[in-house]
Amino acid sequence: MNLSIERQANVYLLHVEGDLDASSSIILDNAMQEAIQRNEKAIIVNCEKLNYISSAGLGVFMSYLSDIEEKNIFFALCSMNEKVKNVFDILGLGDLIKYYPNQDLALQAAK
Amino acid sequence: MNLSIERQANVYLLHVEGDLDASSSIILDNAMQEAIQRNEKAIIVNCEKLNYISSAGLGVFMSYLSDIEEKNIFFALCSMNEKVKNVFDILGLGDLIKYYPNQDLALQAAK
Amino acid sequence: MQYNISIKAEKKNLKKVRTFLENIFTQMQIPELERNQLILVVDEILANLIIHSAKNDIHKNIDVAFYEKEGEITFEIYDYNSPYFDITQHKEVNLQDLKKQKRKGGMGLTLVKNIMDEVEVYYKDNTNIWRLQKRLPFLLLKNKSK
Amino acid sequence: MQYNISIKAEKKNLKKVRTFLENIFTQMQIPELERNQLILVVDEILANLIIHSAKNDIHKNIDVAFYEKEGEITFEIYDYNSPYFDITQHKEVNLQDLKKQKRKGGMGLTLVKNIMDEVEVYYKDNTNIWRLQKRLPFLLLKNKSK
Ligand SMILES: Nc1ncnc2c1ncn2[C@@H]1O[C@H](COP(=O)(O)OP(=O)(O)O)[C@@H](O)[C@H]1O
Ligand SMILES: Nc1ncnc2c1ncn2[C@@H]1O[C@H](COP(=O)(O)OP(=O)(O)O)[C@@H](O)[C@H]1O
Repeated sequence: MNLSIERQANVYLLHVEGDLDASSSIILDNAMQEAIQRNEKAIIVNCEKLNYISSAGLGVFMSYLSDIEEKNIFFALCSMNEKVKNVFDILGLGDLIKYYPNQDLALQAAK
Repeated sequence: MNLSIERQANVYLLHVEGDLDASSSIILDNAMQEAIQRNEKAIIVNCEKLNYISSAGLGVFMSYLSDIEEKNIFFALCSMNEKVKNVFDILGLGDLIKYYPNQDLALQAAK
Repeated sequence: MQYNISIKAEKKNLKKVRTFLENIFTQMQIPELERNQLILVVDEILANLIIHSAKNDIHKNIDVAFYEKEGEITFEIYDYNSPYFDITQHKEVNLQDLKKQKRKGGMGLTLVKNIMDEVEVYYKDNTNIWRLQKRLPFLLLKNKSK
Repeated sequence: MQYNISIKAEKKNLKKVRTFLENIFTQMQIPELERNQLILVVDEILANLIIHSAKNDIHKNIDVAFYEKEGEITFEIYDYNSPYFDITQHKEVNLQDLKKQKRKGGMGLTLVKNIMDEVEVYYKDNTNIWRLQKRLPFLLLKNKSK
């Protein structure tokens, strides 16, 4: 898997690419930790190029939700493909993590 | 596998397509038998669309070589892809069966 | 037709198993979403076994068997490296608890149970055999139309 | 990583095994000609076993195992349906004889022996185990460059 970071105004945009499984989730973990430590106002994870996610990948997001709430950071995922969204939905993660079908909607919500 | 028959002047052209293995070689066998019984002057098997051949497929040609010789039929294969030609070559079948890289050359030789 | 794949307990092999299954399921014309769910299920169990049971010891083996019969997909995963794992004791994850505990894991088996129709573990010859089954009725229709 | 495929002794399963191997070899980036040769070898042995050993009895099983180790490809094919087959008695086919006899078969094992570096059959637990090996040194180079 590959990660890249993009800044848009006050938003820290994380683009994830490839497969996010038990082997690669550590990379995402480091990036999330780094983003939160920087005291960003808003973190959006763009999943457009994410091909696959397992519970190890989703678990990374779950483990930072409390910190994100404490620090009052806007946090959202966006642009999942159908397969990835399906896994997100099976676990009912939409109750805890904001999700937007595209990046523009996520950026608007972050304002 | 698929077979189709084409006539060009005095030549009986057999086009073979797909996979020629122990399961499908019976189809080729029937077609070869039919062609030989018709007392054709020349039989050319065009292998352009032949994806795969095993010894069962090549064995069909071998089993009719004597009949073909007796009946004085011109017989050749042509247009094999690299994989199919490689199998033909490993067995050294070029010593017994005429082979041409394309159909035009085979047709010329048949004249 | 039964397919088996035997791997060493290394996380980097997870991707290889996924590709292997993707090929088979594509050939079986299983649609993309179902294909992904089935692959996910095996990936989750293997990740668990690599981490919790084989403890990342790359000399340990794990075997995965797969077959389809009468419209039902069955996986059997053989774990030689753990005492009996009583899955009947496993409870559906509570997401609020997970969030509070800041845990990274804990959702895998819940996912698996939600996707499959049948998830059992039985213990035989010092081996935990995970048997996962899912009915895909459209496979039956396809076979009939042959 | 070891792959296995278990089939019923039916000629129509030959194509399935070929597709299965094609997928694995493509993933391993084995070039097309070598890929075809390796697939051919398994196809030839399986065809022999289906016809001569299992005698087209679709209730009989045949297993194929495949692994790669240090640049060497190994197939093991398990035939449960035949007495010991002494391959050391097999002689290279004579094409002129074949032609005279108008035989359709007889070239399979010659092909296999020409392609592989090692072809052995040993008998254990009422099973003929065909072990076929071929060194593909470029696989070693690829692994090293990782
Ligand atoms: N094969 C196993 N052997 C021992 N413990 C296991 C095994 N599989 C799962 N577990 C335990 O069951 C728990 C629940 O598994 P799971 O829902 O997949 O969560 P996780 O994502 O933490 O693996 C794991 O945290 C682990 O402690
Ligand atoms: N497993 C087997 N059991 C018994 N006989 C076999 C077996 N495999 C091959 N044979 C015999 O060995 C002969 C040579 O095999 P092969 O070169 O592959 O030719 P063919 O194309 O006729 O199978 C076959 O004709 C068959 O009589």
